[in-house]
Amino acid sequence: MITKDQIVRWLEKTAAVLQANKTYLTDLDSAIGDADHGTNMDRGFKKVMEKLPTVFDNDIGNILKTTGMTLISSVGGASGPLYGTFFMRSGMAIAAKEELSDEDLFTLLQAGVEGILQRGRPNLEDKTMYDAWAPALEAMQGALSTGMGTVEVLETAVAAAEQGMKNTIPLQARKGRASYLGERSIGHQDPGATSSYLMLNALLETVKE
Amino acid sequence: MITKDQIVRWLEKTAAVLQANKTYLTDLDSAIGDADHGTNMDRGFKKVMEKLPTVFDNDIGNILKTTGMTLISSVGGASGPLYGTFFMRSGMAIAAKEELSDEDLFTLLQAGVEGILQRGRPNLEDKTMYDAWAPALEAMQGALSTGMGTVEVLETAVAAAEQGMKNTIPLQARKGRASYLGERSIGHQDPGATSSYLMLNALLETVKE
Amino acid sequence: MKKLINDVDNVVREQLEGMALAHPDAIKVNYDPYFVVRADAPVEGKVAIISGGGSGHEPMHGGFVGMGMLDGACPGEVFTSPTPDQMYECAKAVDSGAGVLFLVKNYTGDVLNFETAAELAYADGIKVQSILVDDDAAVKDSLYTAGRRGVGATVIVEKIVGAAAEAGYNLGQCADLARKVNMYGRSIGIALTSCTVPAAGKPTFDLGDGEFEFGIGIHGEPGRQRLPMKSVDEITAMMAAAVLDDEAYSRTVREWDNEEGTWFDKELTDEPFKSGDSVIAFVNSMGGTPVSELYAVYRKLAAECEARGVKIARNLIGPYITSLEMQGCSITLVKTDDEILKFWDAPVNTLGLRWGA
Amino acid sequence: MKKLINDVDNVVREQLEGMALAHPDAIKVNYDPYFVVRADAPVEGKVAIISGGGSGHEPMHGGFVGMGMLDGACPGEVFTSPTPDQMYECAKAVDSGAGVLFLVKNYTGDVLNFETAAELAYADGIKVQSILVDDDAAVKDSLYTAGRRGVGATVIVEKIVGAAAEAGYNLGQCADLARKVNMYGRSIGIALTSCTVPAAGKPTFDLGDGEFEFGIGIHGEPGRQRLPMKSVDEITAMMAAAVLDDEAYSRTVREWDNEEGTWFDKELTDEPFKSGDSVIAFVNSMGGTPVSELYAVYRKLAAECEARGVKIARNLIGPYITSLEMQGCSITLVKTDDEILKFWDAPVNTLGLRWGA
Ligand SMILES: Nc1ncnc2c1ncn2[C@@H]1O[C@H](COP(=O)(O)OP(=O)(O)O)[C@@H](O)[C@H]1O
Ligand SMILES: Nc1ncnc2c1ncn2[C@@H]1O[C@H](COP(=O)(O)OP(=O)(O)O)[C@@H](O)[C@H]1O
Ligand SMILES: [Mg+2]
Ligand SMILES: [Mg+2]
Ligand SMILES: [Mg+2]
Ligand SMILES: [Mg+2]
Repeated sequence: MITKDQIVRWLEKTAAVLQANKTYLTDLDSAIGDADHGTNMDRGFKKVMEKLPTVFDNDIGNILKTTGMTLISSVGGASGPLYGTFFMRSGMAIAAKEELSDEDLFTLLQAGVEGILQRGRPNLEDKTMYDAWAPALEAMQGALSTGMGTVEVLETAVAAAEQGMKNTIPLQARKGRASYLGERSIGHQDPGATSSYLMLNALLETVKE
Repeated sequence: MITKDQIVRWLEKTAAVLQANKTYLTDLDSAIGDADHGTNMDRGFKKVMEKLPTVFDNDIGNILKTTGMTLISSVGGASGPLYGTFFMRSGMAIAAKEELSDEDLFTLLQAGVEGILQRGRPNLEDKTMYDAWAPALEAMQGALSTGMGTVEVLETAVAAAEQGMKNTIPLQARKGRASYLGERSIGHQDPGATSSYLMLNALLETVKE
Repeated sequence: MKKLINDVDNVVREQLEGMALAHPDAIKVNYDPYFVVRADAPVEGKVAIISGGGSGHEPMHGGFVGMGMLDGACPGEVFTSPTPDQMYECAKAVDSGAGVLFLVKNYTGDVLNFETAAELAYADGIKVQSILVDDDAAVKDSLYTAGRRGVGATVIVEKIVGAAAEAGYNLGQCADLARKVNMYGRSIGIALTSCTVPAAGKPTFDLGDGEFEFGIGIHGEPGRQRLPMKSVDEITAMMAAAVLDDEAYSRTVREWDNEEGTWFDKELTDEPFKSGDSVIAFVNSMGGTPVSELYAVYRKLAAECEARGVKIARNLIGPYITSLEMQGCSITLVKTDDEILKFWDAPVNTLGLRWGA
Repeated sequence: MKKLINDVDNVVREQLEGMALAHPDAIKVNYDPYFVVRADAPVEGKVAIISGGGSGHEPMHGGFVGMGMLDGACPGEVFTSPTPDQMYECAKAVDSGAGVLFLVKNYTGDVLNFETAAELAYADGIKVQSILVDDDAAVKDSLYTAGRRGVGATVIVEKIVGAAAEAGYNLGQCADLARKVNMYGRSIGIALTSCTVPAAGKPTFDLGDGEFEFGIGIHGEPGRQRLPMKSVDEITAMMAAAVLDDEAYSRTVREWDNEEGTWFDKELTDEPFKSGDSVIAFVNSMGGTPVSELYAVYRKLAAECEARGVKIARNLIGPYITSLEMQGCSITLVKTDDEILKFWDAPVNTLGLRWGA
């Protein structure tokens, strides 16, 4: 069971982690993009933190949708609509809930990733954030079917996301700004895959607390 | 007596001297102007050399007027109209002559300087080419009245022009581009006074040959 | 970094304030969120044309708002796509009921944000269509990249479609014309220097005194190749070849189906230029290159076109789609026909482009 | 030095060739000697307006040739005054019998060459007058210098007098109006970077990353003061003060007496701006500064004018009188009255300035 309180703390932890990793993410984006991914994500989640208190009393679905709306209207760039859609769709998927079962949590994440897919149309190994999410969802689904507890399920998912993120290093980008670099994009870790991993890891840590 | 041939050789020598001193004059102009006086004068006298053969058969007045016209239409900047007027007026002053007495030579130069005065309105010590010509004319007039020969008369004039040129060094410019520098123009020799001295000296050397 | 700015965080805002102060008769500026609309918006019965993108490309897009061109422009932070709420609010401000056409430069950020905006506007009952501009011949394939970037043709598309909207074209006709003009256009850009994004504080890339970048975009990014510096004739010949001799280019674009309320895919192929074509030739400064040098580029470009039997019917020469103070230029050629020429010649009255009015 | 040029010796020529190729409907270019005239010159019954000066200030002056502005422009080498034969031949090409007005920027070279040209034209039976533009408030006195340089006000004078000539003003009326507009105008310029004259091959001066030049001319020369870099608000406040708070300025100018065929001296005094004045505010880029930054300058300038009770009636913002690729800007304020405003608003159709046509 995941409470509304935990969801709020997840968002808070994500904001803190993205702020702490702002320069790291921007540096990753300098190598194969336009050096703004850290700034973009930090700006967006700062806004989310401003908005959060106003929707605190609403249900989880509503909180996540507000998060999505806020990201969409403050991040810009490619990651703004992608993460924005992620949270909008995840909020819609578990609308009106005040707490979540492990299956709900999976539904939530899956719907979010579905949103990324529809918006950005990434394929596996295009060197995007999807390369972190796709293995994470698959691992989570497997873990759920074996009857693990919430923490274990998420640990499995985070480990897969981390591996997916690292797997982006040797890839040549085929989506987003990095794709214009052609072969020069090889050898660098994708910034969006990295922020996605950080976000999922923040969820695990929240649940472990 | 100065022959038409000598006048032609004077112009040729001037062209050669200005070419040889192109960088020197431009360097002087870098310090207090816009670094083009040498280029300007060299461009102008190159054109004069091209034109000269076409007027070779004309009288001295005509040759000088053509020189003036050519300078005017090829030099530009401040020195173009000033030297152009100098030669136009000097040509007009001794119109139709095929050879010149020493008095004619004085008349010629005086009319030329008169042209510079009318065009540029320099005052003495404004730090311009006039600071070379004014003492030269005065010295020449004095020398003529003592009955010296052509070479001596010109030697006196050239010495005065050289002194006048050097006297521009401590002056603060009040005319032309250098005047915008205010006190920063002090300590530099005026490029136009320098080219004027070189021109008069070329006349002396021609006569001495 | 030396720029005429105050705090780097307020650069876009203060520049918009200056524009608003200077041109109250021409434009209205909205600050929360940022967008610029013509002073007389919404124009009754007219399809509204909206574009937008990162700032730093001035006069594009804010300078193209006005009679005969854009109804609204959405400026993002410098070189960063604007957000959907800007486009959505802008659409609400300019729509007169005849619908809104989004002209979107093909960068993932711009594309995704405009898509969200289109959905929001549609959900609000606004008729909306969205056309991509993707003309940068420096990008060779669309299979392994995000596709050709939108560069110089944007200006031409905005001018021509703006005139058509003014002349009473409906939304579908405007969209069809925009798609056609884009498919008729190709561009290539070069840089002699980098530019400096205010928030970054240092030049985006370093370029030696004897080098230039060939095949750049418009965001101060390095280009396809770094080459030893050449004469304007040599550089222009290379650029002209990259555009005039470019092969057919195919890709899939997403467009909005206003009946169904969904996105659908469309296969498009741009045909190469051929002898007998008539073109609009657009020689553009990246910002820091003076217009005098653009004329030297035009001189050689005209010769290269003539050598291939391509006739320059119209031209546009100056800084219209820039990358801050970057030195360099781009060439855009757009094939023309009677419809295109008519709307090119039609009056336009904006801060950045004006004739016949 | 990196520029879009071929041989440094042919820079001006090739740029003129490009202009001629690009705009055969608007202008005609003469190559020996260099001058640019409107395609429909001479215009029957109209006073012809001619200006000229060194190249490198584009679009001025060639870009201001056309209906409602100049009839002819004489480009010199880069930053070097043109020669009298250019001006004289140009005068012959544009004179329709109504006479020719020379608009001359106050630099010794320009002044002397235009004087010679006026004499040549007069000798040929052309009615001619000549008016100096000397608006650079960075130059304090006229007694110990060659007087204030002609800078930004040149553009405003050319526009307004061009419109008056189009409206049928005779030669004397055009000259009087030109003199008045010049006397109503003051300018000040700043530079963030130097520019590079092609023939010189290296920057004219070096400026540290933390410095700017205050009180520059338009030939890439250093200014009155070198100062530590400041914010746009601080820089604009200094510039605004240099113009708005400048004292009365007196000098003697030479004008041509067309009856007598001689030059005569004229004493002129420009009065300071005062509360209640209405002005045209012109914020100009020296070339390399993007128009977006000019809006930040305008924003502060508007506040400075308002603080002094000076009303901005019209404005012009962009690169109009430049120094090659120099980064920096200038501010020009010209007091207006009904006559000036009427001719400012009148249609103009040139490559560099266009409205109402
Ligand atoms: N089409 C796409 N689908 C999924 N993710 C994408 C796509 N394009 C880009 N991304 C992700 O977005 C990240 C870049 O985000 P960001 O730097 O904030 O935006 P921008 O590229 O517009 O500057 C990339 O690292 C990549 O993970
Ligand atoms: N008003 C003037 N009267 C006489 N000589 C002048 C005047 N103004 C400038 N000069 C002379 O012209 C010289 C500069 O010539 P030059 O460099 O060729 O022209 P510019 O200053 O236009 O670049 C100065 O050194 C000075 O001797
Ligand atoms: Mg990025
Ligand atoms: Mg000089
Ligand atoms: Mg970005
Ligand atoms: Mg000069």
